[in-house]
Amino acid sequence: MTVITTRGLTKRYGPVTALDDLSVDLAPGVVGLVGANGAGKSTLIKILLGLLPPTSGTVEVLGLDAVAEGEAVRARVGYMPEHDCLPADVSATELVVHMARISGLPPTAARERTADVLRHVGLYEERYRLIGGYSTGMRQRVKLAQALVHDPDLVLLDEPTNGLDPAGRDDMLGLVRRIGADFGISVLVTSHLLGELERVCDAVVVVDGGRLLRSSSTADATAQRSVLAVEVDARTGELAAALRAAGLQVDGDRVLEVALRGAGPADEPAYDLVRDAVAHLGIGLLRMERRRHSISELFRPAEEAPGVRA
Amino acid sequence: MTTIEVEAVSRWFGNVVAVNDVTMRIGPGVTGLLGPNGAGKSTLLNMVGGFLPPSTGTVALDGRPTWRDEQIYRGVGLVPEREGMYEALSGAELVLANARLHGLPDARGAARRAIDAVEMSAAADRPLSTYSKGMKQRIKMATALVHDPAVLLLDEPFNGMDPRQRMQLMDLLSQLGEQGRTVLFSSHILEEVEQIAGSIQVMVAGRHAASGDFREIRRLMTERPHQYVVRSSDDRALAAAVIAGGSAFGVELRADPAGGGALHVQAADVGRFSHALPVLAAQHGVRLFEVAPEDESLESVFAYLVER
Amino acid sequence: MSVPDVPARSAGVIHDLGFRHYDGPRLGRRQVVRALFVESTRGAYGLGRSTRSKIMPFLLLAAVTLPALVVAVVLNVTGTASLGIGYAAYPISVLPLLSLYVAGQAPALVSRDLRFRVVTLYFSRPLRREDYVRAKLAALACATAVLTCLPVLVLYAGALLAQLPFWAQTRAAAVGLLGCLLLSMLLAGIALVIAAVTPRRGLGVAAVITVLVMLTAVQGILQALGQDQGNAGLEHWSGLLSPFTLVSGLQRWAFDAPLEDLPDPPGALGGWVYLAVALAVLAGSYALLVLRSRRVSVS
Amino acid sequence: MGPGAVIARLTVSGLLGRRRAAVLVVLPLVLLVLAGVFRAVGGQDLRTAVLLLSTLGLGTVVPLLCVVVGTGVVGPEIEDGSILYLLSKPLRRSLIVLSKLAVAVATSWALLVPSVLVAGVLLVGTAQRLAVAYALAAAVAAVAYCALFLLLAVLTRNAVVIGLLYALIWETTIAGVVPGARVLSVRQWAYAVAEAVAGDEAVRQGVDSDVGLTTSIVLLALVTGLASTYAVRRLRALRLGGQE
Repeated sequence: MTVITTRGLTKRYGPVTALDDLSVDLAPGVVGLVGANGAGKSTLIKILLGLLPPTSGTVEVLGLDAVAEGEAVRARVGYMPEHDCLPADVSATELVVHMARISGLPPTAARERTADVLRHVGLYEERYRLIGGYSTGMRQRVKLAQALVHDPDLVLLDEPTNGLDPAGRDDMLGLVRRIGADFGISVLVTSHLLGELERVCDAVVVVDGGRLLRSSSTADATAQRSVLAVEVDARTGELAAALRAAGLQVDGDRVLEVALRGAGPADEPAYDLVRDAVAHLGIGLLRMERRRHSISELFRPAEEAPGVRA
Repeated sequence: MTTIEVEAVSRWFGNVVAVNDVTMRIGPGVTGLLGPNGAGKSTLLNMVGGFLPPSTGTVALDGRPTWRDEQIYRGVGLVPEREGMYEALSGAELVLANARLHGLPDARGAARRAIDAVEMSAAADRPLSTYSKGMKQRIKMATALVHDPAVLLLDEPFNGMDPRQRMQLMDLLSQLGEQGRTVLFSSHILEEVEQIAGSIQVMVAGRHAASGDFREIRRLMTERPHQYVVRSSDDRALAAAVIAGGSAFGVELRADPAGGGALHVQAADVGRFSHALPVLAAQHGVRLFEVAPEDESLESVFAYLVER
Repeated sequence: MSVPDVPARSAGVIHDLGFRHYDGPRLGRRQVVRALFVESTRGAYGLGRSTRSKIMPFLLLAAVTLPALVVAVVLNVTGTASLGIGYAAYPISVLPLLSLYVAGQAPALVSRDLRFRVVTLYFSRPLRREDYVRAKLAALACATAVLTCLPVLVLYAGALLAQLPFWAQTRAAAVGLLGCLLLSMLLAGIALVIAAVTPRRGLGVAAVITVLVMLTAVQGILQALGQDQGNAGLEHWSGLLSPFTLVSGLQRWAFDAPLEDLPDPPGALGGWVYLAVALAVLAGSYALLVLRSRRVSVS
Repeated sequence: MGPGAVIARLTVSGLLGRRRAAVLVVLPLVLLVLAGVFRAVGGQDLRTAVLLLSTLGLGTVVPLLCVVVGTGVVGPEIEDGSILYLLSKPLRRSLIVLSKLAVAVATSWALLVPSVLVAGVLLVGTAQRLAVAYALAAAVAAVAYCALFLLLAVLTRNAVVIGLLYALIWETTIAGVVPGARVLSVRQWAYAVAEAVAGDEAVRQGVDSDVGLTTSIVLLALVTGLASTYAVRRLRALRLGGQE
């Protein structure tokens, strides 16, 4: 059963093509929608919510036709906008209870679920203060809470980590992960801070200029590249020389990038060679990890990206 | 060549202390003002830019206090975080207006050069309201560069930009740094600062946590108790060896959410641990697949710097 | 020796605090609109919002009701035979305060949702745009009705306490209250249409006040001109220009309320024209608001 | 194009947004339409002309228009932060305030003076120099109002509401009740100017003021001067950013 299905979905604003013949099938779980600014992410979300009619093509959300049954879709979907959308002169509790009522929850259920969901997103006693005085991180949590309070089957999160510092970002990503895993709610999350999507999503849809670039599970998208990044605390040059002497191809200066043959971890000689060379030189191994083929390579201008573009 | 001098500066709003007794000198080149949200970066930048008086201490450019002295803007360019700009004008018109406000002899030429420097010549004639966030950011840079300032202050310039736009802005800042300008930008994302900032000033909760060359600070940080994650062919044996070796005071075997297991090591002294690990692994014939510090995030780095 | 099975004291239990799904009833469109209506009406008096937003509404409510209270008290103390001011004439006497109220609250109800883009949260829910408009219109109308009817009720209570003739007072008060309701709807419609045009609160207030003050000033001048020139047509038709005189005209025409110095719809037909204009203003403001809400893009 | 002209151009681009322009045009238009109606209905006599020009003209159209223009030349730029492009320049703050005041005065004169003049002529032709008297009074009042409301916009975010309270409540109801308040009302000073210019017949028909001409002129100049200087001082110390 797919959560979202689009066939030949196109959207044009006059000369500008926001979505160009997009056909995707998104399974339940956490799906990342990745694209540069202006790649068509927000347009797709508006069409999924039935707020924007596509120029052509069909779109189905939770088995409902988003164009014809927009209202029914919006009743079962939660939406967290990318931009700021919170009034300054009410408290978080007041706002989320109100939004729960607007999603059709009776008063008592609205109050109980609001208290519950605010706890889940990590807002405790600050929930009674006026939103005007909230930090960016707290505002993002309120936006997430209003998207979850009416127990939707699917939530659309538009760049939830925008403007957050690393700690805030890790919390938010943990939350997104929990929504997918523990709450049992499917998530479509958009972002252009790419490292985070690798940690959170089960699958990734990459769009650029409104066209589908690739749609695959995260594992494929970030298939570990055949390079081992090694960082030591001293005499890096000598280590590089030693590894080259042992027949490995090495480049990079502060962080060495050792080419791997791409075979399975069991019969890859490089691991032991590096380990023994470092031990032999008596230097400290600060870091050794396979450089994850991060999605950012997809975005580096074509000529620079080392042949990774799918 | 201008130096920004911040001497024992504090700034509070009511009883909220935004900046707490900060002293720093920022010379030519690219300096990153780093710190989590609410660390006081914007407040400090505003004081350097002359828009906020320090509650105590002095903020000066080459000895000249910045508060309430509009002549400093002959040598200072500002790139605000907020997006408010005269949306009815086109990019070219805004940059030209800024050039004329500076009373530059050849305003048109200066404006054209500034727009070329930020590679916005193509879209310069379209109204600002049709610009994307990245284009607005570059036009803001042009308005700050038009009078060839010695000091450039940027408040969270990378916020909300995607990798492509960010890479272009980073190259531009590096060039400006190489031209000998004093470029000071604030950011709360480690990756951005690491790649271009020669030196960084670190602020946490209003305090001046660290300063100096970025690698120095990285090295300073490695002497602290460190969380490490290790994946190997025989985690259990390695765990026993590491504990026996004495270079770590805590080891934990935890299952990975994505399957498989990992060794989480609480290293007492990273130096000794990083030297001991490969040796122990070799002795016990354990193949090391991955060795990585676990708490690299800015927050933990600064939390450590504050507790010190 | 078998261990005696310890009677199960209240077996401790750790509840699962995980995310609970909701399978209770989900209310329909009507209740959702009612919820938005109730919340907006309370909001128009700052209830459920910051204390700062409560000052202006309650200040105006007091300022509007105080004179009525004074009249009622004086009535009972001195025992004069008639009520100094007719029920129907009361709203006009506090015209600037009523205008200030709707000018202040219309932006708070509509411009606030535009400026902070809260509309995105509303329209990404199963709330129809016309339902949003209905709820907001009804909310401001009710909030204004409280402001206009309260003083009339105070006067009425005062009159009854002073044992003035019951039926005459009740009839006059009923006519007054009816006028207040119609006036509240007209003011709400006009104020919301203007406020919905701009997300800026300050400009919204200025625009609403400008329109209401100009309409009233122009009506007054035309009426004075009509009287001077003995041009009865101009004098009586001028009432169409301002919501206040529209209502008072209808009260005079339908119930010949004691409003001598206010325009009286001429002839039998005049009343129907006044009524038609009033209904046109209400329908027009509703249609314009729905049109505006259609054009509001989400995110 | 000198810095002053550039500031003016930027201010105009911020001021004449579509919606604000609509409000600005409506006000004088109403005055003209009404004058036309009066003329059509034969309201040629002096008394109704004075009634229209003083209550509707100077009493409503002038203050309302000046609130929108006076705050509009600086308020939006402070609110969205674009004032930074002016403040981060080696420009004397007085030049910024004076350029913006010039734009406000020019805009209000352009909208008010011709419409009051035409309305006056429509009503009573050139009798008693009434049209010129009120046009001049409107012009003088506009300068003081713009200076006051510009200062308000630099001082506070809800300058428009406070400006309206002054124009609509202080100068009408309170001034009506409390005679003393009339001395501090820009409108009364403007009436004094009109009284000086208009013919004696017009003065008997109500073109009068409770404040003498010289006092009015002095007070008008004083208010404009003080408001502008205080606006300069506040703009120099305008604080941007920090934990607001």
